[in-house]
Amino acid sequence: MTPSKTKELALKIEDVSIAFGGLKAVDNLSFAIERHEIFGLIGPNGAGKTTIFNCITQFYKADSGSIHFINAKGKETDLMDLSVHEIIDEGIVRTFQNVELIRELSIMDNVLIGAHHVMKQPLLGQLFNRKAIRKDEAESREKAEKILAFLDIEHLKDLIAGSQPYGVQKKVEIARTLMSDPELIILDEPAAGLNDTETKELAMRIKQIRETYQTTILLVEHDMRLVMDICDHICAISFGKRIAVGTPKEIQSNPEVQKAYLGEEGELE
Amino acid sequence: MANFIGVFLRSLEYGSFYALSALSIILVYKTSYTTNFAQATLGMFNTFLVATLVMRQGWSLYAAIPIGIVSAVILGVLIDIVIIRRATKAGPVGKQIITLGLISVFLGLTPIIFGVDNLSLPRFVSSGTLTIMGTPFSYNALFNILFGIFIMLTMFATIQKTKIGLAIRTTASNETTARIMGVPTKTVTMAAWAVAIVLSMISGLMTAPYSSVSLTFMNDVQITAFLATVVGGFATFHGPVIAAYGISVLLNIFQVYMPSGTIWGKPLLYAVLLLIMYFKPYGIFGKQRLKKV
Amino acid sequence: MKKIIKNPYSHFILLGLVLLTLPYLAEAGAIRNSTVTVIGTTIIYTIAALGLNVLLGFSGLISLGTAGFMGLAAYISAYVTETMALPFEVAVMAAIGIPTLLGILVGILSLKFEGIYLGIATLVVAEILREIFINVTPFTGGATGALAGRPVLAGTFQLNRIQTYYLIVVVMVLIFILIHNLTKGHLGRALNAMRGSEAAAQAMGVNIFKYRLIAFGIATVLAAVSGVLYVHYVGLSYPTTWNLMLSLDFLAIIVVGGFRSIFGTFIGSFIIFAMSELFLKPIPALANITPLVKGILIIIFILYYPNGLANIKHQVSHWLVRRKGKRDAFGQTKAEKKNLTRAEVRENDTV
Amino acid sequence: MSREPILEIKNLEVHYGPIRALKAIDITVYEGQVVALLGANGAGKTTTLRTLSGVVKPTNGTILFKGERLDKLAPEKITSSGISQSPEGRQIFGDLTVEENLKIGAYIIKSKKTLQENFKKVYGYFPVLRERKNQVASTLSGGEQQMLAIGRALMNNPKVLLLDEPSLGLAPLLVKEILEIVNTIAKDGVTVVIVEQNAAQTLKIADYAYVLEVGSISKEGEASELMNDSSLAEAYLGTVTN
Amino acid sequence: GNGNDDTDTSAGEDTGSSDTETEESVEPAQGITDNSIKVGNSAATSGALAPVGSPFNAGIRAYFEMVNDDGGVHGREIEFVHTDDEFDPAIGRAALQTLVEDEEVFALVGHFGTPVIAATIDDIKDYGIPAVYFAAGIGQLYNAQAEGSDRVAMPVQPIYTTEGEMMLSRAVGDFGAEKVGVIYTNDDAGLDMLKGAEQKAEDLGVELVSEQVPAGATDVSAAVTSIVNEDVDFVIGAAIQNTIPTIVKALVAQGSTADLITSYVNVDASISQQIWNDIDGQFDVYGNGWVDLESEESLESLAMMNEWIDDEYDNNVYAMTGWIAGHFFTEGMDRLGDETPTWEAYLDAMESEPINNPFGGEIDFGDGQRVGTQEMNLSRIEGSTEWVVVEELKSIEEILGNN
Ligand SMILES: Nc1ncnc2c1ncn2[C@@H]1O[C@H](COP(=O)(O)OP(=O)(O)OP(=O)(O)O)[C@@H](O)[C@H]1O
Ligand SMILES: Nc1ncnc2c1ncn2[C@@H]1O[C@H](COP(=O)(O)OP(=O)(O)OP(=O)(O)O)[C@@H](O)[C@H]1O
Ligand SMILES: [Mg+2]
Ligand SMILES: [Mg+2]
Repeated sequence: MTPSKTKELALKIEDVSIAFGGLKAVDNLSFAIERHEIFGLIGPNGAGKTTIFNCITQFYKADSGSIHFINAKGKETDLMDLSVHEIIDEGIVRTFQNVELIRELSIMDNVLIGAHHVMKQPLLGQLFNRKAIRKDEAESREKAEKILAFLDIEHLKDLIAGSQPYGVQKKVEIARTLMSDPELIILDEPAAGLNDTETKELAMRIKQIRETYQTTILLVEHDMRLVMDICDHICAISFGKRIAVGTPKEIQSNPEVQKAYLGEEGELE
Repeated sequence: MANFIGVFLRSLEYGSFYALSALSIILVYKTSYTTNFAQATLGMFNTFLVATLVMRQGWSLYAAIPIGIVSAVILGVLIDIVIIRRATKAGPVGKQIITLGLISVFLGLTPIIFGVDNLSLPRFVSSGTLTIMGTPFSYNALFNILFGIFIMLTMFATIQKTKIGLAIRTTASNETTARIMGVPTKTVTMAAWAVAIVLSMISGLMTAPYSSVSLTFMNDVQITAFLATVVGGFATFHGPVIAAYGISVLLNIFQVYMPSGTIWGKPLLYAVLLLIMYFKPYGIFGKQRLKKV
Repeated sequence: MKKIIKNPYSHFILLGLVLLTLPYLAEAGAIRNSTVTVIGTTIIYTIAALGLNVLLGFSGLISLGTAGFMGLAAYISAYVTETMALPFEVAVMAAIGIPTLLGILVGILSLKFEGIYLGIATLVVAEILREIFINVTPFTGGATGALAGRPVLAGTFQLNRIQTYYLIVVVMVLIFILIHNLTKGHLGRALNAMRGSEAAAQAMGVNIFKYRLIAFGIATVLAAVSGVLYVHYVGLSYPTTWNLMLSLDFLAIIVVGGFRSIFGTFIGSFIIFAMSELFLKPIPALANITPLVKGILIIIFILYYPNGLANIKHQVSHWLVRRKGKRDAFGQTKAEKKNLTRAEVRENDTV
Repeated sequence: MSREPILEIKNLEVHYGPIRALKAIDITVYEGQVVALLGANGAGKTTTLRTLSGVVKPTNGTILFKGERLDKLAPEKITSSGISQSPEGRQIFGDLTVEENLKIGAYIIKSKKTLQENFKKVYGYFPVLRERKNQVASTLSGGEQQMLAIGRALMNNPKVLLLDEPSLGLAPLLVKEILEIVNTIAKDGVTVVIVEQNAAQTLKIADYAYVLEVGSISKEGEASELMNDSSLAEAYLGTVTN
Repeated sequence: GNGNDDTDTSAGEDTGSSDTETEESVEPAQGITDNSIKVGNSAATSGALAPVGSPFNAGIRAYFEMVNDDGGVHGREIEFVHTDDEFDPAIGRAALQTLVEDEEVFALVGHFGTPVIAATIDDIKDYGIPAVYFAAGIGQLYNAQAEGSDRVAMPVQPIYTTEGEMMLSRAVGDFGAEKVGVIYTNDDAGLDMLKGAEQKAEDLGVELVSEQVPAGATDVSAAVTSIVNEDVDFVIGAAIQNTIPTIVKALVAQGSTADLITSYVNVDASISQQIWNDIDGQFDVYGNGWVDLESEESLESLAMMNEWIDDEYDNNVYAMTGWIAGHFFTEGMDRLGDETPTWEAYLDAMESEPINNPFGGEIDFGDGQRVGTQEMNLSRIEGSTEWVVVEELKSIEEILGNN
């Protein structure tokens, strides 16, 4: 489970800043993520974690700095040149802090949306429901079922997403990311609203995802047990600035992190 | 110049009609989160009532107006209780179509109750003309401008000075949560419908003396009022009002001063409004709603 | 056999076949002759409404300009066939092509607008078109409107009234099938995603710009097809026909019938455009109050079927299953669960 | 602590259509107590709170607030009588500013002075909200929104405060702070009903707790007792070891 | 009409029109039995046009009731069927089909409204069914010498273009105007009247300025301003129904003093009532008329109508036009006498000699003339419900001859 020794980089964030009015939400932030690692981003509320996710996925355009992604083939892309919907083509896919599902559709249909960019279907082909299209659809469905089974929610696939408990909805979001054959999955507070048992199970799933789907994972989470348990590296930020990067152990014992974020006693042992 | 003053003042008068209707639309939009396409029809219905009392029963206009207001309020309350309140699952477009249904209902009902003939209505100020810089201008027109502005200022003051404004905004934003905060959203919505229909009727009472009380006499006013709400922005109350006056002035200027203005003035106005909307998609006074994920 | 029943195409084709029998029924005296004409017009309106359903139901984009685009196509087709005396097929291409280009232009504008702002912006476009219909007399016939005859196919086959009706039914079935194909798969999901959560859609690679254009494109193509059929079936494009009330009627169709439902669109169209003619007016007690009755019915339908009459079929199956279905741990059947969740989740629609 | 029941839930049953979300539960809350509702996802915790605040109407059973029937009242009446809620999913008014959100929380407060005091109190608990008072609420960070939701519930001097997962999305330090705030409030005589996923920490500040399991109460007891109940720990609370 | 060659064989076959084509046929046309004649119309009896459509239909019905009370026409009672077409061409076209194919009426009496007439006129000709009286004055109905199937359409009301010519001729002939302003609505009535006025102005070499207002507009002040600025001698209000009071009131408000003439459609107490107080002597308002309310004959007809019609529609002009429609149809039937009532025979009877209008004047359909009323009188508002005739019925030539 340790990151590969070669230390291939997957994502390079360099000197990224963004301000809203007078507020510097992200302030000259830099960090780098190695391929195939689980990387945690932590920090107090309003530190800029979601904002940096939004910058990576181009929902926000950073005021300055650079964000580069190096894919499995070694091709480096400046993400800032892309628009939001092109990000997934690079293999980067995310979930949202406040679940973003199509509430009135079934779980299956929600998950299938994740396959949007891998299904290159011409409009005319769809219009006439060509055989190739039907095959493509059937394959996607099969794939979705596998993913749902992997996340233990296959039995719910025909139910309407919007009336499911929060925990299920979060899983659907994760399932949706897996449909797109991602190289980098970005998770924003995946354990929010889960109880301790469920959080433990989620931790295990995230690790499994990395193995099964051969991906890199970047996550924000306030549940320290989860973060410390599964992350290879952690970056702690406060007021948009980096205060520490390191292994969970290093971060946990970092006095600055304790002061800004964890609390003095470092409540977990 | 005299000519221009005349054009300008007349535009202001019509501006008042549009502004009152626009306010009516905004009130309903902000509380029921729907565009009330029946605004003109409901105004028409109550204007018919007043006109019937005046023309057929020989009442004085001033005696008939309170009856009209009572009827408008009752209508607003009924519409809210019988229909809008039950339409919680209908969604905004569904509610719009409910207002379309209301148009049909009141277009059907009006001739049954008031007969098929068009009626007319006397002005608020029956006579007297004043000459402003060489242009004749009736006291009634002046009254319409001032009274319209008075009503609107009273409304603004009520909304600003009391919690009503906030209550209205939260009702539109998230009704359930507003109720948890103690906002009596049902009363707010009901009152908004009642006031909205009263405003439509006042707009109708002002317009009617210049045309006639027919089933469709307010349709034109409504379309302009819709444009005003969008150009001014649904976010504020003052935006649509100012836009209503602006549109009225602009339309008349195009129509009077442009060659073939009465033919192409309106399409030109529409094109200009489209342009304004393009650059200010949330209205001149509206702010872009920020989206954060 | 079961496969045929399940195949959605067969449903559309079946509906088409039923509709094709109407002229025979009329001839046999089982229904009125005019019923065929009324249903023909209803189908024409269904086509335009279906376009709006793709736009609003799937993509969440509202248009109050459907009537304007439909009218534009009607005028163009009348002009090309009558004034320019060009073949029907040429007219069809021009009458679909030009409005669609305009529709796509509006689609570009639409990126700026949301909800009711988009609604009114499209209304403004339609109002400009209406001023043009009235005032550009050489092209539109002005206030008396533009006349057109029934279609002449391939320059030789002059269709009569009944044949034109057959043509309309066939076009409807084809469009139903094509729209079914488009919306049940990739495109439909992308549009759904765009409506449900623009952010999620973008993150999943949906190009909002492109899909908004596609949605507007489909809506205008269908409005245009509808306009062409209208003018050659009704024989006249009259300028005041293409007003806001007609656009609102199209909205009413999809609300009453059901968002995202092809059959719902047909049912809605029937309620809005045929119900009065076929059921209310023939009843003497109602003949004089049809608008009142129609209005009340619309309101009642929306109050009791907020998700559209197309959902009656869920209700029926709910009811059937309830009588003999198995109940799970919560004491509910599968069908119940499905209905319920459908009803509980509020439409996330615009405006 | 007085032994007057302030809230009495008897035989409460709630349906969402045919779904039976609560199956005849009984809960008694005494004045000044902090009562925790625990349980797995979908157990019915939120439903209980929503029924208390009147948003959901029970199909059966009664709720008494200081001896008076509550279950038939409209939500706004319930709020006026002194019950305040920080709902699940925050439910802030996204297009209003922070300050307006707080002001609406104090909708039932008539006195200007009390209003000012409450602003001061809430800004005292969450200084970031004062800094952001003119920011449009939907652009707040997740945690800031959560603070706003809690702050808003505190704005009308409630007698009973209903908190639905108040720690959701909050940083560890703040979670502790929130729990401390709850403690302080309770000391001031406010009764608190709190729903939390983080059972261990919640039980630390709670007096009494109920555990819900698919719509029924499977366990209840003094918080201190429950904390040491190992079967419970394994089944619902995850392995909470201290 | 461009759709003339659009033959509708399948529809024609089962309608009985073939009866009229086989020469020695003794079978009566459809809708006729030994003791009844079925006729019908579709008209807008709901919605914005109901104030016109409802009294119009009541007038037709009242006339037939009177006839039936008197034993019908040669022993046949007239049965009148009606359906509301909502002023919608699509509904109107289906309604026509209901009437002709399902109800199998003998003739259409009082076909109503421009859009419906325009959409159905070719169908009517294809059916070959007689259509007496059109409640609209669109140019398509005008035909100086109708032949073949064109003969079936028999307009009675003045054609709007004719009226436009008439109004301009009045302005020049009766009022000596040299510069005429036209305020017209952007509907068929306004535009056609403008067209007529423009033609005549060119013939006569007088200056004409025109401004458009939307039909049913609330704010017409800009158009009025432009006309007032032009300092015209005389104003033509080429607008019908709701719009004309709006125009008059705006003219008053802007201090116009030129006299105004408007369409016969507006010559009704309901209109004078709406503007009498406003005009207040500032200028005179005239209206064309094709019925002469002051003649003995008219007063008798009016009294008769008031006796038979719902009280609600007493003295209503639109009801009077319905009454006229009923009269014209019945006149043709009456002339048939014992002859087998076929469509062909009916048309011949209608054309055989001019038909008197119960409210004055006459129409001649002879030699295929389909030109509507060509003579009009002139009346002036002299009280809130008073239109007083100031000039008797005259043709355009007669008016200009005065000059
Ligand atoms: N669009 C915006 N406009 C104004 N301010 C914004 C906007 N987006 C974010 N902010 C502010 O930027 C700061 C960083 O927000 P962000 O959502 O990144 O925080 P976060 O680290 O994810 O916090 P949390 O853990 O609470 O979710 C916050 O103070 C927030 O209020
Ligand atoms: N609006 C609704 N429509 C239909 N079913 C609902 C609705 N709200 C809740 N439910 C169902 O009621 C049951 C109880 O839900 P509730 O939200 O009370 O659970 P909870 O204990 O708060 O769970 P969580 O920990 O996920 O917040 C669940 O099965 C849920 O799916
Ligand atoms: Mg965040
Ligand atoms: Mg919950």
